[in-house]
Amino acid sequence: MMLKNRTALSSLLVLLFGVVLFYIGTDGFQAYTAETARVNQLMEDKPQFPDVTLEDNKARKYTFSEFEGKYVFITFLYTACGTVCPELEMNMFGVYDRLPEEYIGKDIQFLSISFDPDRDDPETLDSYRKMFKSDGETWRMARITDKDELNELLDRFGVTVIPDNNGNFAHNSAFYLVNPQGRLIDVMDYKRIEEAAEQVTSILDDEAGDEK
Amino acid sequence: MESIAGNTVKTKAFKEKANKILGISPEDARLSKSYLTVAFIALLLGGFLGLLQGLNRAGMLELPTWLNYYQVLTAHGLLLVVVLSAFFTIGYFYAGLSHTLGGLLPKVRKMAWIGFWMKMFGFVLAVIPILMNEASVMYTFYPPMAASPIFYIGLVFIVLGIWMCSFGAFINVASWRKANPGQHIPILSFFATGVFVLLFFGSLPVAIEVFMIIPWAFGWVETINVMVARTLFWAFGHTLVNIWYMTAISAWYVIVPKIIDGHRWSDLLTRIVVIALVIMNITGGFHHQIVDPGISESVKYMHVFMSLAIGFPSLMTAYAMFAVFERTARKKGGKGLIGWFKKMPWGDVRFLAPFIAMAAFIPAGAGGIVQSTNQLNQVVHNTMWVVGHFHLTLGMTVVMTFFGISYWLVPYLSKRVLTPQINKLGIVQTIVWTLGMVMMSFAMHWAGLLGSPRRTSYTTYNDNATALGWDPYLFFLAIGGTLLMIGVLMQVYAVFNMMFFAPKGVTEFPIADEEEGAAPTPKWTERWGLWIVLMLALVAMAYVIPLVGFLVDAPPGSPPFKTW
Amino acid sequence: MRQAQYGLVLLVILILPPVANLLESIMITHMHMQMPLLVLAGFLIAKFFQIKYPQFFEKWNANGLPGLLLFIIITGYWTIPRTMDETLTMASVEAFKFFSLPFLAGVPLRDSWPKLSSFWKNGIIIFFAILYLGMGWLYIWSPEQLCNNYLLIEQITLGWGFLTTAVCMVIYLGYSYFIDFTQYETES
Amino acid sequence: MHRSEKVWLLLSFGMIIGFMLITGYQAFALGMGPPSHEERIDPQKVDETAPFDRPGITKIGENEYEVVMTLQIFSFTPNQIEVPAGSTVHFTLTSKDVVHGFQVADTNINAMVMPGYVQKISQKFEKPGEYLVLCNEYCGAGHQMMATTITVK
Repeated sequence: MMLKNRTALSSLLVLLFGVVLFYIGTDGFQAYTAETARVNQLMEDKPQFPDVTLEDNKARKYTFSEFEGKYVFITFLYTACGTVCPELEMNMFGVYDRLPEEYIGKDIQFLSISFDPDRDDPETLDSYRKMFKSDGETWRMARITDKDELNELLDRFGVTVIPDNNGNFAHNSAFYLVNPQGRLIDVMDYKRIEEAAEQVTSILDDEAGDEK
Repeated sequence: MESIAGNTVKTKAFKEKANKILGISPEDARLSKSYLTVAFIALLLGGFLGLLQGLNRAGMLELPTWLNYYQVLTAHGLLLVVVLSAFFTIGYFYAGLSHTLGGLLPKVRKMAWIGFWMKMFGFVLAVIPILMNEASVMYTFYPPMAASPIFYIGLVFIVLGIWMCSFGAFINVASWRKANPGQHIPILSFFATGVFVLLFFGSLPVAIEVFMIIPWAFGWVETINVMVARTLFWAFGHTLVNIWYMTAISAWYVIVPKIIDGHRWSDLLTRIVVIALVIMNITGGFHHQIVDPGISESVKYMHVFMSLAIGFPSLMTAYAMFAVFERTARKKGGKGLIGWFKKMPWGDVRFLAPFIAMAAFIPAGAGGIVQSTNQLNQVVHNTMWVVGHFHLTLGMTVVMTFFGISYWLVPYLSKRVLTPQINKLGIVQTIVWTLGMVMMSFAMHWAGLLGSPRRTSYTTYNDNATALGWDPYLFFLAIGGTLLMIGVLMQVYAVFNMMFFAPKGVTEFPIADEEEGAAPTPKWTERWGLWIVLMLALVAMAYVIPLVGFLVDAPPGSPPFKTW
Repeated sequence: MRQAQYGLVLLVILILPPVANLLESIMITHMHMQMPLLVLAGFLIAKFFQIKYPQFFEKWNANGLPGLLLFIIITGYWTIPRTMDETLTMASVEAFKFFSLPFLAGVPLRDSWPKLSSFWKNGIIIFFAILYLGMGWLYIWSPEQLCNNYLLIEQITLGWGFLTTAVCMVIYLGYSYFIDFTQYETES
Repeated sequence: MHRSEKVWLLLSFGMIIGFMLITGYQAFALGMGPPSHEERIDPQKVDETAPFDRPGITKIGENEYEVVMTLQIFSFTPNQIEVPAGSTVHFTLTSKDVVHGFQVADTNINAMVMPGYVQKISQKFEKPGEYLVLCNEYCGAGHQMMATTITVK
């Protein structure tokens, strides 16, 4: 009798350990993939966009402070990408298209950043942007030529980029929203265009309301 | 309990006695004799074609247009690597099954005959297009080179015939196990089980490959995935040669100790070697693809390990063999470290041939280990070195063991005896063969190191200085080849003499006993299902990575080409 | 005791950085080679603990179920995509892997296995076969990349690895269902 | 088990592990791994696909050359290659039809060239001379004619 209780007790302990382990390992049953965990972490940390030098599709060079005072809607891509990036940019256009026109360019800036600066020179970026009806002004495409700066940014925003052996990259994709103070405030699923557009609109509406 | 155990011992003893007096049943003997006959005719034809090639390669013989070098090479490979080896292996193991399991079941005998005719039919189908120069694609038939569809259909029948024989063997072994609960499968049948398991599972990938090729060769499908086909081929191609090797070592472990009047090596370790070879064999084939594109370096490295792992049971075998020699010689009064050397029956071809075969496996195995490592493979891949290597392993280690077996197996089957004259002929044959092979394979290894490619008819590449530098070695190759042809003639003569003309008499099937007082072998060695599952798991582990890569990330396929 | 030494040597070899990096560089070898080998190392090392602390196992793992449960929890934990990802980026998670798989999965498995009835033994194989079929399905047909540190093609490869492993388990189950070992292995 | 057997098994095991270590060290630490490029290409559109639309040799740096080469029955394109001694040549290869081999005698260049795949291999040519390039995978009736040379000056 005693024995049976003991094994029951140890089973219970093991089970308890399991629950704790899974709880810790998945941030309280929230994040089963590193990607969700990463997004959750980002929302908590709200990292500052580092002061990197961008070179855009018109070969203009400026730092990120160029956009101070505006929300910045960001995606990360490389133009040679045949899989996710075109979809990502199409969806970005979807968001761009759904936002009330008065905010565009004034309260919010669209920015696509390439993490393949060797191949994505301003010329390439300029022809690439046209495929997604980007005007090159309120929605710019830019590269970061300094590799250290680029890595700093990718690291801070949790963008993983692994080159494969064929000149392509595996990378995670999302919409990133940076507030006027340069802090990352939201990471959104790039497949849910409507949701992202509504989210951004409501943020911009609030902001506009405050000003009035 | 005891009385029952005593009873089985008694029936076993009775069966053994009956076997000794009556020998193998005439039906079983006819089956094995037919297989051996085909094997040695294939040796004769294949050997002759080999000679033609050797002479041509050395620039000493121009082949007629209606029988070109590549036709000859395709037929040579098929005859010797597939027909000779498969027919000998099946004939030998079926005789072994019949002898150690108390006769073949009538059903199994029928299956073996059906298998025999399927293989013959398939072989004829495959040879016709080769003779018509419609299938000069080599034994490896890499797509997108496309032979006549008939060639592939022939291969399908050969594979089906082999499966028939495999299933026959499984049925016979299973029925014996049911009738003899609690006993280990006799060691020779244990080897046979391993060999047939590998024959079945090893030929599965090539069967899949051929089923991919046939509709494409007919033109019903436009393109084929060349890397998938190639990978499937090597999953089979290397397993096949290891199966022949395993057949040879069965004779080393089981037969040779009896011939030198000794005992078998530890039964448990022998069975572990068989199990290890079965589990690890199929994954070893990938080292043929070390310099292929499309596979990452780390995957290749993993495969180097899988290939080298097969070396481990082989090294165990080497120890076991020399230990048996030493132990036997000591019993006979041999002294010192190499005292065993003097006490061996060197004048007995049944010992001499397999012994030299074993000795040849030392450099052959070492060459194999060298070749399956990344960087060294890159030096010798597809050069004459490789040809030298497999003539040393197959032509010497395996085939010479087969020759040694034939000097007792053929008389045993035909109820005749090995006469002193034939024994002497055999000794001379062994020496001729050894000289020929040593010369030829040495020349091949060396020419290969210098860069001479394999599977290439005589050429000086426009009198290129480098290519001209290979010629002296190729000349040696031709001399070796000529000696080998003499050896083939002697061997074939000996076999048919023993089969039809030697004096009648009783020949023993030499199976060595275990050392007295040997510890009983644990029962788990008999869990064949488990070994097969482990083998499958390892195969899955090894082949899932490259195959998924080739299939999911496939480039557009290739249409068929006839480039000859 | 010799077994335990072999296990320890195996564990040390697996922890060596070049070996660990090589095995972790391919997703499928990470999960289907390194992790099982770690469990195997623990399985061998278990002898040491069994000899040293027999009462502990006798007391707390009398019927083998707690050990089995622990084994399932640990191996299950390491099939979560996130855990694999994090071993590559966080040293602490990697250290936990090298500790948990041998000592919290391998050791209890060794102690539990002989104590379990064939019902439980087959049950666990069935459980893993189903789990692996599910994992295979998830990895092959999931539209999303589940791991940030591995390419999508590697994820698909791992999926097929899960499926083939599951198939092997099913074959084994069939084999042990249809073939009665006792028929061959015990003297009648 | 005899003591001698244990010693032998240990030696055998040690030898295999030794081979693995050397191979691994050479492949991963010294970068001497076998040619394993993984890029894919449509084997029926080689002529239209960059860089094979313009096979040839280009200088890409101090003593560094890139050779873009197609293999087809029974020739290599480009056919004549000349580089100064001491230069490193990076070959980018693909096949337009069947399986070919790319071997340069007296060097360690040896690679399979499969249709549908781009293969890459590099070699530093130290000694001047004429190097024999040949196809070492049987590719048809004219296989023995498939050769060219690399001249190192």
